[in-house]
Amino acid sequence: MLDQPIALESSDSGHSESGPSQGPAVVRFAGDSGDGIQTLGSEFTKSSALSGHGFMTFPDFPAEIRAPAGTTFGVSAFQIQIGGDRVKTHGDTVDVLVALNPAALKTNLAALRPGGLLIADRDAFAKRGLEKAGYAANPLEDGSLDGYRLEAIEISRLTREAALPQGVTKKEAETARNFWALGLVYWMFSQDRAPTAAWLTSKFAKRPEIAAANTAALDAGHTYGDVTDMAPPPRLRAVTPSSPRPGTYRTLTGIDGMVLGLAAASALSGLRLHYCSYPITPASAILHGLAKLGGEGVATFQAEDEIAAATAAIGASFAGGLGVTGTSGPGMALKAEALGLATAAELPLIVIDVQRAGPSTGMPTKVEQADLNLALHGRHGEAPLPVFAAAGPGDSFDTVIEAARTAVTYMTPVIVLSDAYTANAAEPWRLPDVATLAGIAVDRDIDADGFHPFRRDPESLARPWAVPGMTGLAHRLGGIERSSGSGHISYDPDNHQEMTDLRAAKLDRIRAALPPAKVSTGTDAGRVLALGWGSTQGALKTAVEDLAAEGHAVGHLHLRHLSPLPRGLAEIFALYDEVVVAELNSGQLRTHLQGLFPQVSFRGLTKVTGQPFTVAEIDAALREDLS
Amino acid sequence: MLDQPIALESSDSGHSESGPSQGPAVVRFAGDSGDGIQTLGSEFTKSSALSGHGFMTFPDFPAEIRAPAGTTFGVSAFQIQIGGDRVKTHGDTVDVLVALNPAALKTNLAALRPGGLLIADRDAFAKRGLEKAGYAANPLEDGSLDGYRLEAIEISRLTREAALPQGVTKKEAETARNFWALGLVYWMFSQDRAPTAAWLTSKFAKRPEIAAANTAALDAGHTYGDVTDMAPPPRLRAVTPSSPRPGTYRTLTGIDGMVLGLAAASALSGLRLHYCSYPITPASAILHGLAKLGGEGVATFQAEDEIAAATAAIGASFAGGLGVTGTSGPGMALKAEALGLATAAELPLIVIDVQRAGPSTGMPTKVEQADLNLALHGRHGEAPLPVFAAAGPGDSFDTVIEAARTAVTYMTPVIVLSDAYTANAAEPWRLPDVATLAGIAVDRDIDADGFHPFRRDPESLARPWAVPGMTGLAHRLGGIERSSGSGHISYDPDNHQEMTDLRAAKLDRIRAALPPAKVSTGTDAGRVLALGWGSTQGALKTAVEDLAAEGHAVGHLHLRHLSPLPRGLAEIFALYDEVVVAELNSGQLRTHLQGLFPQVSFRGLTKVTGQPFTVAEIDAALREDLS
Amino acid sequence: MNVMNPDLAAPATDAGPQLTARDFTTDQEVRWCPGCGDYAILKAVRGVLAEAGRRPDDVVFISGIGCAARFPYYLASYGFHTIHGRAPAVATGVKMANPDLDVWVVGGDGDFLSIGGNHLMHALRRNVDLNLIMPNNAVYGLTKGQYSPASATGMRSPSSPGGSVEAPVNAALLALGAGARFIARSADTLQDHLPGVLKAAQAHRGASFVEILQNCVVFNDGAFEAVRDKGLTADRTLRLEHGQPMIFGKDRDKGIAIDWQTGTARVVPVGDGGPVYDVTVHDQTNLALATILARMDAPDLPLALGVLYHAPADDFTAQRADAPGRVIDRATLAGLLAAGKTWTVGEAAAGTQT
Amino acid sequence: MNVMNPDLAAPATDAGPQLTARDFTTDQEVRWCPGCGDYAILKAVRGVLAEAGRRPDDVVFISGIGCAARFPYYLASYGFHTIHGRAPAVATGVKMANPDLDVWVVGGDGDFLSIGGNHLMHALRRNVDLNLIMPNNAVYGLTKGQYSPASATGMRSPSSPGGSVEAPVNAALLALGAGARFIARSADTLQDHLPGVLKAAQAHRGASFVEILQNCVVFNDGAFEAVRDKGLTADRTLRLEHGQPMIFGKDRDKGIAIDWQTGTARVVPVGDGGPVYDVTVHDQTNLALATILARMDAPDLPLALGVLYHAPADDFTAQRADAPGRVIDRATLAGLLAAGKTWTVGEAAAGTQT
Ligand SMILES: Cc1ncc(C[n+]2csc(CCOP(=O)(O)OP(=O)(O)O)c2C)c(N)n1
Ligand SMILES: Cc1ncc(C[n+]2csc(CCOP(=O)(O)OP(=O)(O)O)c2C)c(N)n1
Ligand code: SF4
Ligand code: SF4
Ligand SMILES: [Mg+2]
Ligand SMILES: [Mg+2]
Repeated sequence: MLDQPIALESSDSGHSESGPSQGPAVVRFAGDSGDGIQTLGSEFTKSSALSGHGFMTFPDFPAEIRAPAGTTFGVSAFQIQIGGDRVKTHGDTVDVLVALNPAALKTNLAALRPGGLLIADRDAFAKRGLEKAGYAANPLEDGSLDGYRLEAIEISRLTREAALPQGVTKKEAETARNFWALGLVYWMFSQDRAPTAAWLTSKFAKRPEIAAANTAALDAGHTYGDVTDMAPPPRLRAVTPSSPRPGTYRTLTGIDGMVLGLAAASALSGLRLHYCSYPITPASAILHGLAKLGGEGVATFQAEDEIAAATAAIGASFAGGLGVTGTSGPGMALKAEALGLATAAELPLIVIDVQRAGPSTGMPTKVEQADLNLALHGRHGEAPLPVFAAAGPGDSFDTVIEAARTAVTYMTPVIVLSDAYTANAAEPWRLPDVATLAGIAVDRDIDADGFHPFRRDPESLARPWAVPGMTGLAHRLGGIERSSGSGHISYDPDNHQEMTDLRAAKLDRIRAALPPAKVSTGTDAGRVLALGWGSTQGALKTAVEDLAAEGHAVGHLHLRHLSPLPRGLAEIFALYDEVVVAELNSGQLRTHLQGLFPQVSFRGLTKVTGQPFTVAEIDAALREDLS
Repeated sequence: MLDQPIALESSDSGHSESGPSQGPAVVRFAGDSGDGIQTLGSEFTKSSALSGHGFMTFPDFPAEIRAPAGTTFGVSAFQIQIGGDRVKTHGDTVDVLVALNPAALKTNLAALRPGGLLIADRDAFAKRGLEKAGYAANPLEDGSLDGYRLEAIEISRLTREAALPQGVTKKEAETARNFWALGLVYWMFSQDRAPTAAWLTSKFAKRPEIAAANTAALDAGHTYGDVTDMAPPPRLRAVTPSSPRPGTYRTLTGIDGMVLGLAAASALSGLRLHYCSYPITPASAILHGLAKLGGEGVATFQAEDEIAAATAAIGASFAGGLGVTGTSGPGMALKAEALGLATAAELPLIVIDVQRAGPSTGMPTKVEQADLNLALHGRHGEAPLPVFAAAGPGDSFDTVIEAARTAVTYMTPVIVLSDAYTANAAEPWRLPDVATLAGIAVDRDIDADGFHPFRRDPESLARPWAVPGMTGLAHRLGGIERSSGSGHISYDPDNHQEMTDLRAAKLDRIRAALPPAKVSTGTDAGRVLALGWGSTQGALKTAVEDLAAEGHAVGHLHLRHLSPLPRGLAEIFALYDEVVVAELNSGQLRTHLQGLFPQVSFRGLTKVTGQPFTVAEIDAALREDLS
Repeated sequence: MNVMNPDLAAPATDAGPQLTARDFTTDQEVRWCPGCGDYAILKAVRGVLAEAGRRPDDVVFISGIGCAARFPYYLASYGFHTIHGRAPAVATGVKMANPDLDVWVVGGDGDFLSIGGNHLMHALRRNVDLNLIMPNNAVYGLTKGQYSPASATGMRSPSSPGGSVEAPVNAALLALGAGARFIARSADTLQDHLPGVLKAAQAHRGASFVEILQNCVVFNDGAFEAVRDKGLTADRTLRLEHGQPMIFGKDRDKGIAIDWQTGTARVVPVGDGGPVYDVTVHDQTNLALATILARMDAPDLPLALGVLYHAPADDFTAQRADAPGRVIDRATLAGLLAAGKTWTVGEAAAGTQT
Repeated sequence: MNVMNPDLAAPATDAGPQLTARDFTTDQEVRWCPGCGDYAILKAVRGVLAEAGRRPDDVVFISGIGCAARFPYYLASYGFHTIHGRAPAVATGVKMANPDLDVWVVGGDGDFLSIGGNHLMHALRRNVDLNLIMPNNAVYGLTKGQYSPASATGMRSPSSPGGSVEAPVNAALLALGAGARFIARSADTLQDHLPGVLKAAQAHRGASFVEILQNCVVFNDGAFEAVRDKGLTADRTLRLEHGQPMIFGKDRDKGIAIDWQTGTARVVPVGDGGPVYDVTVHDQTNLALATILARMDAPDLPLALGVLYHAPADDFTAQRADAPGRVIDRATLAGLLAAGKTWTVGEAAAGTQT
C-alpha cells in the first residue's frame, strides 16, 4: 500500500517518447458530456491545490452543444498536471486516463503515454456503447490495449451497490460513478476527500440523499484502491509538493483573469466599467463573468453585433467611462473600422481578442495565435495602437490592468490578445494585496481656459479627456482628420503629416515607459533564444528550463508588449546565435520582428493544428538547433 | 509671334527650386466650382492629345458638394502636364496658372513656380470677391505677385463683349469666360480650337446661341494672345510632341481603367460580371461607370453596406458569376470578415480598394497608400490571398484583368489596390486589340464521378468550381474548417495544418507563374534601386530617368504583385547597395520587405500628407543617397 | 368570403421522377441536441422540397452561423454555410447570378434579427425572390444560451443573470415594417401546418419570410409551450386562413374581434352563445390587420399562425433591366473601349481625331 | 375629443439664465450647399435646444457620416462625428455611461436606413433614451447623389442610370416594425411645425424617431415639393393631432377616413357638403392606425406629418439594474478576488482551506 503521494518515476525521465516530464503527473478524465466530467475535474483540482500541488488544467469540451449520449463527438474531457512549482502546462502526455465509456476511450487513448494507467468502466463497454463509439470488438478484451496498464473495473455496478442504500433511485445511483472514479484517483494521489464531500453536502443541501449517494461512491472508489491488490502505477512515485510563495491562493482561468482584471482596472481608476460585447466562442465567457458583477458597479452591454459593441464602448469612453469590448477572431475582423475611429479620436478603449483557429469560422473552440497580424495591421490608413498579449490566466489579470492604464494615460485604444487555451486553462493564483495595487490616474482637472481637445500633454502626448457634462469644455470629435490642437476639420497636408507622426510618436512614448525586455529563463546568452508570446509561455519555459538544466546555452524571453516592443531587444538578440520564435500560427511575429531587426537570425517554430505546443515539440525543435 | 508649340526652356532645367522638369509644361486652371473648370480641363486635354502631346491630368475638386460661390473651399482646379513621351505625372510645379477669381488665386498660387505666368480675371478681383477669399488688399495691385509674371486681364468684360452679340443674356455671356481663358491658353500652346468648337456646337445643339457665345469667347481669347503685345512666357519654348506607338488612343482615368478592365475580364472569361458595392469616395465612380453598362451584360448591385456588397459578390461567385466588390479605406476595413470566408471557401472574388487618406474617415478625397498592411494582413486567422496594385490609369486595366485571371485560375479572392490619385488622374491610352487579348479559361468540365468540392488541381491547387444548377455536383461549402478533399466539417488537427499549408501553397503556385521581377528604368545595378508600387510610378520613373541620364547608378523597379512577390527580387536587390522604398504611407512595404529580405538594406521614402510625391522630392531623396 | 389562396396551390414541378425526402438527405450525421426542434423543421423542409419537385441541383440553401444555420449540411442540395448574419446578402448575390435557382435562406433569431437584421430588412424591402426561414428559439443556441433580441424581457441567461432588460423584437412586425410581402408563422412540431406554410412561401415570387417557433431543449426549453403542447395549442393559437373568420379553440368556440379604434384584438365567444358577426375575417392583404395579428400573444390572446400578410409585387431580379444571363462579348467590349473621344497615331506621329 | 398631448408641454428646464440659439452655435462655418434643407433643420434644432434650457455642456450630438451627419460641428454642445451608420450604437454607449445627458443622434437616410439600419432598429427596440433625427433627402448627398434606400423606385442616379428597381423603405413604418414608441415626421422648411415635433421628441423619455423631409438642392431637388411648396402643402399634407379628427386642406374641407376592412385611407369631403362623421380621429397610441398613416402618400393621399405614434414605455437605461454612476471599489474588488474556493500557504508550505 502506498502511504505517500505518487508521481512519475524520475528514473524513466529524460527524453523518451513520452517527453521530458520529470516530477509531475498528468491525469485525464473522459466521459460523455452528461457524465459530469468537468465537475470531477474541478473537484480534483481543488483537492490537488489543497494538497499543496502546483497545477495547470485544461477542459476539452465537445464542439456540439449536446451530442447524442455515447457518441465520440459528445465526449467531454478534463486534463490536469499536478506536481511542484514547475508545472506550467496541462501536460503533454497522460499518465492516468479515466475513460467512463467507449467513446471516451476512443477519442482520448492517443493522449495516454505508452505504459500509462488506463482506468475504464467495464460496465459501459457493452454492445450499444461499443457500437455508438464505432468499435467492432471490445477493446478491453481484444488485446489492443496491451501497451498500457489496463484496470477495467465494473465501476457502474460498484457505484450502484454503494449508492443505492442511500435511498436514491437506480438512475440516480448510477450517475454517481464519476465520484467513484474520483475516489479511486484520490486514493492514488493520497488526496483528501473531505473538501469534495463537503461540497457535495452543500451542493445537494435540498436533496441530502443525493449528496450521500455521491459521497458513498467517492468513498467506495477510494476503498477499492485501498483494499484490492491494485498495485500503484509502475511509473508513479512520490511527488514533491510545490513550495509556493506564502499567501492566499485560488484557481484562476484566463477568463477569470480577464474578468477580475477588468474589475480591478475599474476599481483602480475609479472609472465605471462598460463591457460591450456580442457573444462568440470563446470570448463570451468574459461577458458572462462580468454580467454576474452587475450589482457591484460593473456595466455590461450585449450589443446587436461586434460593430455595435465596439462603437458603444467608444461611446462609453467618450462619455467618461472605461469602454471595453471583447470578442474572438471573426468579431475582431468586424471591429477594424471602429478601432480606426478610436485611434483617430484618441479615446481610451480596451479591445480583447480571445483568439481561436481561423480563417473564417475555422475551429471556434480550438487555440491559435493567428490574429496577431490583424491586431498589428488590421486597420485602414496609418492607425497604430498598442497590442499586448496575456501569457496565461494570472498574466491576463496583470495584462488587462496594464492595458487600461496605458489606454487612459495615453488616450489610445489598446488591444489585448488572449486565446482559447489561456481562456480555459486554470492555474493556482496568489491573490494580490488589493490595497497595494497602484491606482490608475485619470486627469479630469482640465482648465477651460485655452482648452483645445487636441492640445497634448508634452510627455505622454495624450490629449485631454474632457467629458460631456463638464463645464466649459464642450467640443467636437470626429474621424475626419483634425487640426493638431484645435481639433477642427483639416485637410491641410502638413497637418496630416504632423498628426500621423504624432499618432506614431505616442507609441514611442509608451515604449519609453515600458520595462526593458528581459530573458526570464535559461542562460542570458548563448546558442538559442526561444522567443514567444501569449499562451505558449508554459511550454516554452518548461522546455528551456529542462534544456538549461542539461547545460545547454538556451534562454527564454516572453513578450507581453507586441506593439510597441520593449527596449533592449536588439541587445538581447545580439547575445544569441539564433532566435527561435515559437507561435501557433504560420510565423506572424517572426516575420514582423525580422522586418524590424534585419540583422538578427530568426527561425520560426510554428504549429497550426488548433492544439497548443507540447513541451516535447519545443524541446525537440530547440535541441535540433542546439546540436 | 510664336508659330510653334511652346514649353519650358531647357536652359533653366536641372535641379533648381522648381524641380527637374525639362521639356513638358504644366498648366493649372482654377476657379469657382460653378466656373466650369473641369470642362475647360477636359477640352484642353483633348486638344493636347490631338496635337500629339503626351499628358497626365489631375482634377482637384473641393471637398464640399457645393460651397458658397467665391469662397476658398469652393475652388475647383484642374492641372495638366503636356509634353513628350516622358510625361508621367501631372507635374510638380505649375508654369501657367489661370485664376478666375480671388479664392482660386489664394488656394493655388503656391503651386506656381517662381517666375511662372499667372493669368487672372481682373474683373473678378472686386471688393466682394476679395472679401470672400479673405484678401485685405487686391493682390493684383499690391505688389505681392512680383515674383511672377502677372497678366491681369479683364476677362469678364472681354468675354461679355465677344459673346453678347451672339444673342445671349448678359449672365449667359459672362459664363463663357472660362472659354475665353481657354482660347488664350490654346494660343500659347499653338493648339487647335476646332475640336472644342465642334464639341460646343453638339453640346448646345438645342441652344445654338450659347454655342456661338462660347465659341466667340474662345476665339476672342485666342485673338487676344495674337494681337496684344503679350510676349510668350519667358521660360516656355518649343515642346517636342511625343512620338507614341501607332494606334488609336483615348484619355483614360484610373476609374475608366478599372471599369473597362472589369468589362474586359467578363468578356474574356465569358463570366457575367457582378459588381457589388456601397458608395464611397473615391471608389463610387467605378460603380457609376459600370452601372452605365447595365444594358451591355454587366450587373451592378448597390448594397446596403460594404459587408453586404462583399458577401453578395461572394454569393454571385458561388453561383458561377464573376463576383467583384469595390470600396475605399473604411469600407475595406468592413470587408475583412467576408474576405476570410472567400479565402476559406476558395471562391474567386475581386476586391478593389481605391485607397484614400486615413485613419478613420481621414481625408476622403486625398491620396494615400496606407491600406497595404490591411490588404496583406487584415484578416483573422491565417488567410493569405494575392494583393496586386495598379500603377496608373492604363495599368488599372491590365491589373484588374490579371486579378480576374488569378482569381478564377486559382479559386481565390484577389485584392487590387488603387488610390485617389490614380483613380482621378488621366493619361493617353492606346486601345488594345480586343481580338488578341488572351481569354480567361473557366473550367466547368467537372466529372460528377468522384467529385469532391476540395479535391485540388495538382498544378494550381485550385478546387473545382462547381456551380448550383450543375447536375450531380451538389455540395456544401462553409467557413468552418473543411476536410481536405471531401470538404466535410473537420476539427482534425492534422487536417487543419494541411489546409493551412495548402492555402499558403496556393500563393507559391501563383508566384511561380508570375513574370520575374524586372528593373524597368535606369541602370540594372549600382548604388540605389528605387522601389515603388501603385500610383507613385510616374514620379519615380521620371526622377530615375533624369538621374540615370545624368549618369547616376540608379534603377527603378515597380511592383504590381505585392503578394505573392515576384521571383528574382533577392537577386536584383543584391545588385544595388541600397533599396529605397518610396510610398505614401509610413513605410508599410519597406517593413514588409525587410521581414522577407533581412540581408537587404532598405531605406524608406515616405510621405503622408494626402498629396502625391513630386518628382523633385524623389529626386532630392535619391540624390542624397547617391552622393 | 372564402377566397382561395392562389399561392397555396401546388407549385409547378419540373419534369422528372417523383422525388422523396431521401433525395434531399446528405450522408452527414445530424448534430443537433437530441430533442431539438430543428429536427422537425428539417423533416418538413425535406418533405416540401420533395413535393415541389425541383431537382436538388437547382436548390440552394444559404445560412449564416448558429444551430439553425447548420441546415445546409443536412440537405443534399447546393449549400453554403457562410458567416454570422450575412446569409440574406449572400443569397441576394446567388439569386442575381442565377435567378432560376430555388434559393432558401436559413438563420436563427440571432443570425436574422441581431447581427443580420439589416441584411434581412433589405432583402425583404428589395423583394428578392428568396425563401427566408427563421427557426426562432428566442435564444442564442450555438453560443450556449445568451438571450437574443427575440427573448422575452426578464429572461435570465449567462449574459443577463439578473434578467434581460430589453424589449423583444417581434419578427413578423419587423418584417412588415421592412416592407415584406409574404409573412408567415408556424412552429417546429406542427407537422400539419408547417409544410403548408413552407409551400406557400416557396410558391411566392419575391421574398417570403417565415418565422418558425422552435424549441431549444437545452437553453430555452418550453418557451413556446403554448404552440407545442398538444393539449394547449388549440386554445392558445389561431390558425389564419385568408377570407375566413378568425375562429379558434378546441371546440372552435372562440373568435377574434378587432377593435379598430384602438388597434387591438379581443377574444369573443362564437357559436351557441356568442354573436358570430363580431368575428373579424382574415384578409391577408390588410397590413394594418397584420400588425395587430403579429402582436397577439398570451396570456390574453392566441398566437397567430399561418400567413399573416401576403401582397405580391414584382420581385427584385425580375425588375433588373438586363437579361440575367447576358455576358458582355468582345465586340461590345471593343466598342466600349473606343467610346468617346479617340485619336489615331499613324506611323508619322501626327494625331488625327476620330 | 381634444386630448392635450402631455409631451408637447414645455419640458422642465434646469436653473440658469435663458439660453438662445446663439449659445448653441459654434464658430465653424456651416458648409452645406447654399439652399440645402439642413440649414433650416439646424435652425430649428438650435431654437429647441435654447428653449429646452439644458446647458450646452449637458447636451451631446452624435452622428455618423453624410451631409446631415455634419450637424455636431455646428452645435456648441459636446459632439462626436463618428463613422457611417454607427451613431445609434455610439449614442447607446454614451447614454449608458451618463444617462443624465440629453443625447441627440443625427443621420441621413443612408446613415440611418442603409448601413446603419440595424443599429437604428436595435436602439429603437431597446428604447434607449435618444432623440434620433433623420434628415431624409431620399438620396446619398455627401457621396454625390446615388439613390438611397429611401429613394423612389425608378430614381435615376449615378448608380441607377436606368432607374432604381428597388422599393423604398418607409422610415416611419420601419420604426414601427422595430418597436419604436415615438415616431414623428416633419419637414425642413416647416418652421411652424418642426420645432414642436422636435420638442415632443426631446420630452419623450425613450427612443424618439423623427423623420425630417429635407431638400437636397443638388441631387434630389424638389423630391418633397408637396411639403415645401407653400401653395401645395395645405392640400398635400395632413397635420396630425392626437384626439383630433384628421382634417386638412387649405380650406380644411378634406378629411381622412380609414377603411378598416382593407387597412387603407381615403379622402372624404368635410364641412358644408360632406359628412363629417366619416373622418377618423387620430389616436397616437393606435399602432395599426399609425401603419396606415405612415404609408399615406401622393397622388391620392396627403402625407401625414406630426406624431404618428406615441406609446411611452420604460426606457433602457432606467431599466438597467445597477446604479449608473456606481463604480466598483477596492473593498468589493478584494471580495471578488477571494470569492469561491481559496487556500492559504503559510511560511510552511502546507495548504489550508478557507
Ligand atoms: C461575427 C460573429 N459573431 C459572433 C459569432 C458567434 N455566434 C455564432 S452563432 C451565434 C448566435 C446563435 O443564435 P441564433 O442565430 O439564434 O441561432 P441558434 O443557435 O439559436 O439556432 C453567435 C452569436 C460568430 N460566429 N460570428
Ligand atoms: C463605411 C463607409 N461607407 C461608405 C461611406 C461613404 N458615405 C459617406 S456618407 C454616405 C451616405 C450619405 O447619405 P445620407 O446618409 O443619406 O446623408 P446625406 O449626405 O444625404 O445627408 C456614404 C455612402 C463612408 N464614409 N463610410
Ligand atoms: S442548443 Fe438548442 S437550438 Fe442548438 S441544437 Fe441544442 S436544442 Fe437545438
Ligand atoms: S449635397 Fe444635398 S444634402 Fe448635401 S449639403 Fe448639398 S444640398 Fe445639402
Ligand atoms: Mg436562436
Ligand atoms: Mg440622404
